[in-house]
Amino acid sequence: MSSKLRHFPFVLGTLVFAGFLLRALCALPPFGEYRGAYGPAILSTMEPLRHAQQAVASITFDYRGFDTLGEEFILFAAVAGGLLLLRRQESEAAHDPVDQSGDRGGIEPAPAVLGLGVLMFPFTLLLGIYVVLHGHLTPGGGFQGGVLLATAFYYVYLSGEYHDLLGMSRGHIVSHLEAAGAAGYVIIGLLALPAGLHYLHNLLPLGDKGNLLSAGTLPLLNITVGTEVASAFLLLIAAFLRQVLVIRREKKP
Amino acid sequence: MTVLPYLIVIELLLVGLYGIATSRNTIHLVSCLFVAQSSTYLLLLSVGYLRGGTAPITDEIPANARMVDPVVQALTLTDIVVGATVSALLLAFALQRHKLTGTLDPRKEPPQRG
Amino acid sequence: MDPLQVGIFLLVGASGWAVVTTRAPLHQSLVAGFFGLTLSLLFVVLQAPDVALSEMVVGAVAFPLMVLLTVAKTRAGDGK
Amino acid sequence: MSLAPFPVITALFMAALLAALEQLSSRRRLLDVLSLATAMAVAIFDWQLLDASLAGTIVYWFGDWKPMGGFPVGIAFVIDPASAGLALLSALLTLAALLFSWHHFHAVRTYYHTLMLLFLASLQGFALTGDLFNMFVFFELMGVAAYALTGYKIEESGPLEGALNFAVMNSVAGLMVLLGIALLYALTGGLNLAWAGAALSGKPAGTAVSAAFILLAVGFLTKGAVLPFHFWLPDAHSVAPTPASVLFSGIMVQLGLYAVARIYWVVFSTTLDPDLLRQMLLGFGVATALVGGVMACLQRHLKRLLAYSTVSHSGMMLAGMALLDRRALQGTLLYIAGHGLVKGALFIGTGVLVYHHRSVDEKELHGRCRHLRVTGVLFCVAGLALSGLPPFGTWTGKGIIKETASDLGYQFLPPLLSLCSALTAGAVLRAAGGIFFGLGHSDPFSSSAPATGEEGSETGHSRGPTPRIMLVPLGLLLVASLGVGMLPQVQQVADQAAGRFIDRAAYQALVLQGTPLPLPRPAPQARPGVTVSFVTTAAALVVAALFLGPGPLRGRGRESVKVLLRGPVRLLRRVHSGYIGDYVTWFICGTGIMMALAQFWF
Repeated sequence: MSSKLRHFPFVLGTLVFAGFLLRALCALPPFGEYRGAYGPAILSTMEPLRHAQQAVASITFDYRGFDTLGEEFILFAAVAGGLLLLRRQESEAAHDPVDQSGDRGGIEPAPAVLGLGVLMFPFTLLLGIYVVLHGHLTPGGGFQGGVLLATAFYYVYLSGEYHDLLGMSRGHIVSHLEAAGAAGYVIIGLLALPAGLHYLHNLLPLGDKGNLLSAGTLPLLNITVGTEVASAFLLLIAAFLRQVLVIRREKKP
Repeated sequence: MTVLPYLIVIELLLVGLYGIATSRNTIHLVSCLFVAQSSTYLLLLSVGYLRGGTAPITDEIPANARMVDPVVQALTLTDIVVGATVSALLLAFALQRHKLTGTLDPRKEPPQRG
Repeated sequence: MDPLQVGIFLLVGASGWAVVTTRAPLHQSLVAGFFGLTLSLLFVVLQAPDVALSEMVVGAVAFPLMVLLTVAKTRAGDGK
Repeated sequence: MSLAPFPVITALFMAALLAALEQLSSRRRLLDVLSLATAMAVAIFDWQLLDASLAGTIVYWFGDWKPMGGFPVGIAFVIDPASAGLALLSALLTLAALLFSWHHFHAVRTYYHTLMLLFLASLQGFALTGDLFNMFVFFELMGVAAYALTGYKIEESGPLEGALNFAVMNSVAGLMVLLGIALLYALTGGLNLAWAGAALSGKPAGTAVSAAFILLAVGFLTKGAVLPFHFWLPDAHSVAPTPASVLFSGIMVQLGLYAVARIYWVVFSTTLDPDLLRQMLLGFGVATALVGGVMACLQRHLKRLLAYSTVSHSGMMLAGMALLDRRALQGTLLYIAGHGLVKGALFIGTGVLVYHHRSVDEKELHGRCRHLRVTGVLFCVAGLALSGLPPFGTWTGKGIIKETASDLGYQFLPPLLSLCSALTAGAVLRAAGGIFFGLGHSDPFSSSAPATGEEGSETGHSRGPTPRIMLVPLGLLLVASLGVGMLPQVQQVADQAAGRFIDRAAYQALVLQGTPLPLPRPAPQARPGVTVSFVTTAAALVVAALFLGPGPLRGRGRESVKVLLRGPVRLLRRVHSGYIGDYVTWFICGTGIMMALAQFWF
């Protein structure tokens, strides 16, 4: 289709679609007036039944924990797929990229950037760990904390030490951690089965509401997800990074 | 005024789809998909919003406080992860295709048609 | 709806538009980062701190970072 | 201890385990054995579940979150014979695909096996779940694994392009599903299918309800490759590695249709007007079947030909489902099983060609595969089975659909279905005749574009005879398809599945209250007639002969026929432009049309 011809059906289809979608959305309860049964059912049961205070975490890891298992494996599949796709093509040089100073646009990291990186690394690392561990108490959790953890390692890159970073992410430790995080979730779910309970039943001692060790398996699941997510993002972004480094090295005469 | 959230949802969705339909660059296309995807986050959260409600965390909050719906928030969380992972894969496709053909334009010589 | 919500909704709509109309991928990744930020702001206003935090780490950091890296790679390739 | 969660979690756990085997030096065979064992275990679990579900539908609440006062707060697997049967089919096809890849498949590190197992897990979860959002999660897992498998061969631009189109279209479809979920959640306050159905029942169909259904349907019909949403399928299926194509065409597409059927019957069947919905879906189904059939005849890239035939057959299944009738649904379920097994066999047959000649181009391979006798014969048998030759599973399935359609007063449907079957099977037989027996020569309408002939990297060296282990799954799939057609037990199971499928009240009572209602009484079973099926098969042979032998497409008549057909053929080809922007445009148009129809009618 020529590009003008392409616009006409698109605009027409869009107008029809948008009109009816808007009509449908206006038939919903108005914004701010929601009265569904699901939310209240959870808000009223999570404290007595699970000693939990964070409804979103309770839903993600307890009431609808099976969804999160699937979600974790979506990320796992994306990492397997991403690494598969970003493997080196046969035409590309078979050996690893070598760190060459001045490679990155010809600029050495400014001292300020280096300082910032060094400073931010432990800070972000701690923040990530905190967010993972307190996922069942405060906003955040395994997923958000996991990405923060991965980000922490990218401050290492910012401060110029990306050789270390690549070396680390290529090693087996990270991919093992990733697999362990994913498998861990499956295994924690299995714990309930010998007791004659259903899969993913939250059977650990519930503890006191508001404590770090409370809400049964929630903190444990948060940790497994945090591990998986942190290593997944580390692997994914390192795969992209490696692509950039390979080509830059090739450009050098 | 209460229609505004829904209007924005539709706007993001259609603008994103328009971007995909007319994109001449795969990386641009992925960002457009990201915009279209965010319309679903917005719709889910708007659907579950309660006027004057607080975040669904019962720590230090009067017992009879109104809270917004936590379920849609959990769904949105999942959705965000899904969106990010798909974007990563799409970028990987774009990158490798660029290596082979030297172009990011999806309209340039699609190898299969008809 | 209070004016703050209205304002942020409009901001999100406008920045979403801006992401699509910015055709240069490098600039677009920055605009997309900004869009992610406004989204997470909106989620805070909608009382969804969990979602806001994820949108912040994904939409404003991880996603633009991946786009930036892809742009860097494909640009470097153009020189061939 | 209930087996319900095991099909999914076994596959997920093994996927994680395989990924961790990375640094083992001699891991290839270990990976093969472990993944085969996993697929086998999953198949056994599914078999047990199917067996158990025949006595009564199984409801399994994850985390023991049983409904509180009738409101489902957790996620449930609802396992009835239909869902267990589809899960079993997907496990069997995975088993066949993994068996095929045993020999010389070029596996990169551990990724191929990991992704196949994740794909298997997603198919299982998608079929078994009774929760709308959980369905979406498995939909996306299926997607992510499938995109990566499609783009497996990064050394060629075709797979990358196909995977990109696949991923973008399916992500847009996912968007629509999620918008539909949000609408339905706003309307009913729940995500469980049974709950949503109970909350909607008795209410008048408003714009919001019909929009929710259309959004969900559009999303899943994209997976099901129905007409304006089907463009991604040929691009993706024709470039994916053979084992992945087996799963894509054999079960993934059909699960999209299954989702639409499930959501309609459990959630919307009391609210939407069935007559109008029937007409709409029938229209889309027939159009898909026709376009797919014609496009299949125009291909010379064998995998792409098979992909278009999948489009066509998906349209036929949609038409069968759209009759909204118990017996037609029984036929559709049988047809899904019969077709999936045959299509899997055909893809494995092309995989053997890739193994020997690194090409799937009909023109290039013409007459070069005479030495592959076993493969040739099996391939032809599969081609005949595709047309619905008795006693294959395709025959019972399609026969039942046709007879029901006539009974319901849709006289036009049986001849149309026969025509499309003849077209697709004719195209396959034409290709087989040329490739394996050297009949005729290049066909008059072959395109020059899609056949790149670069199929090198899938397998290693390829001297000597075809390895047995490649032919075993090919033969087994055909035997299984024969079994689907011949065993009366299969027909009874399909009848029970269909009866359970459309019984909304029983489903709701069981899921929400835990009270089992009496099972539907088995309907009287009769074998569909064989005459029509033989006629269809003969027609397929005629189509193949038209292309291969002397006739109107050859000799003097040829030019005039060509001139006559050139216009429509060129139009069809240009519509399938391979450009993602066009696909999205068609997607929006199709959604707009469906929305408009739904809002004016329902």
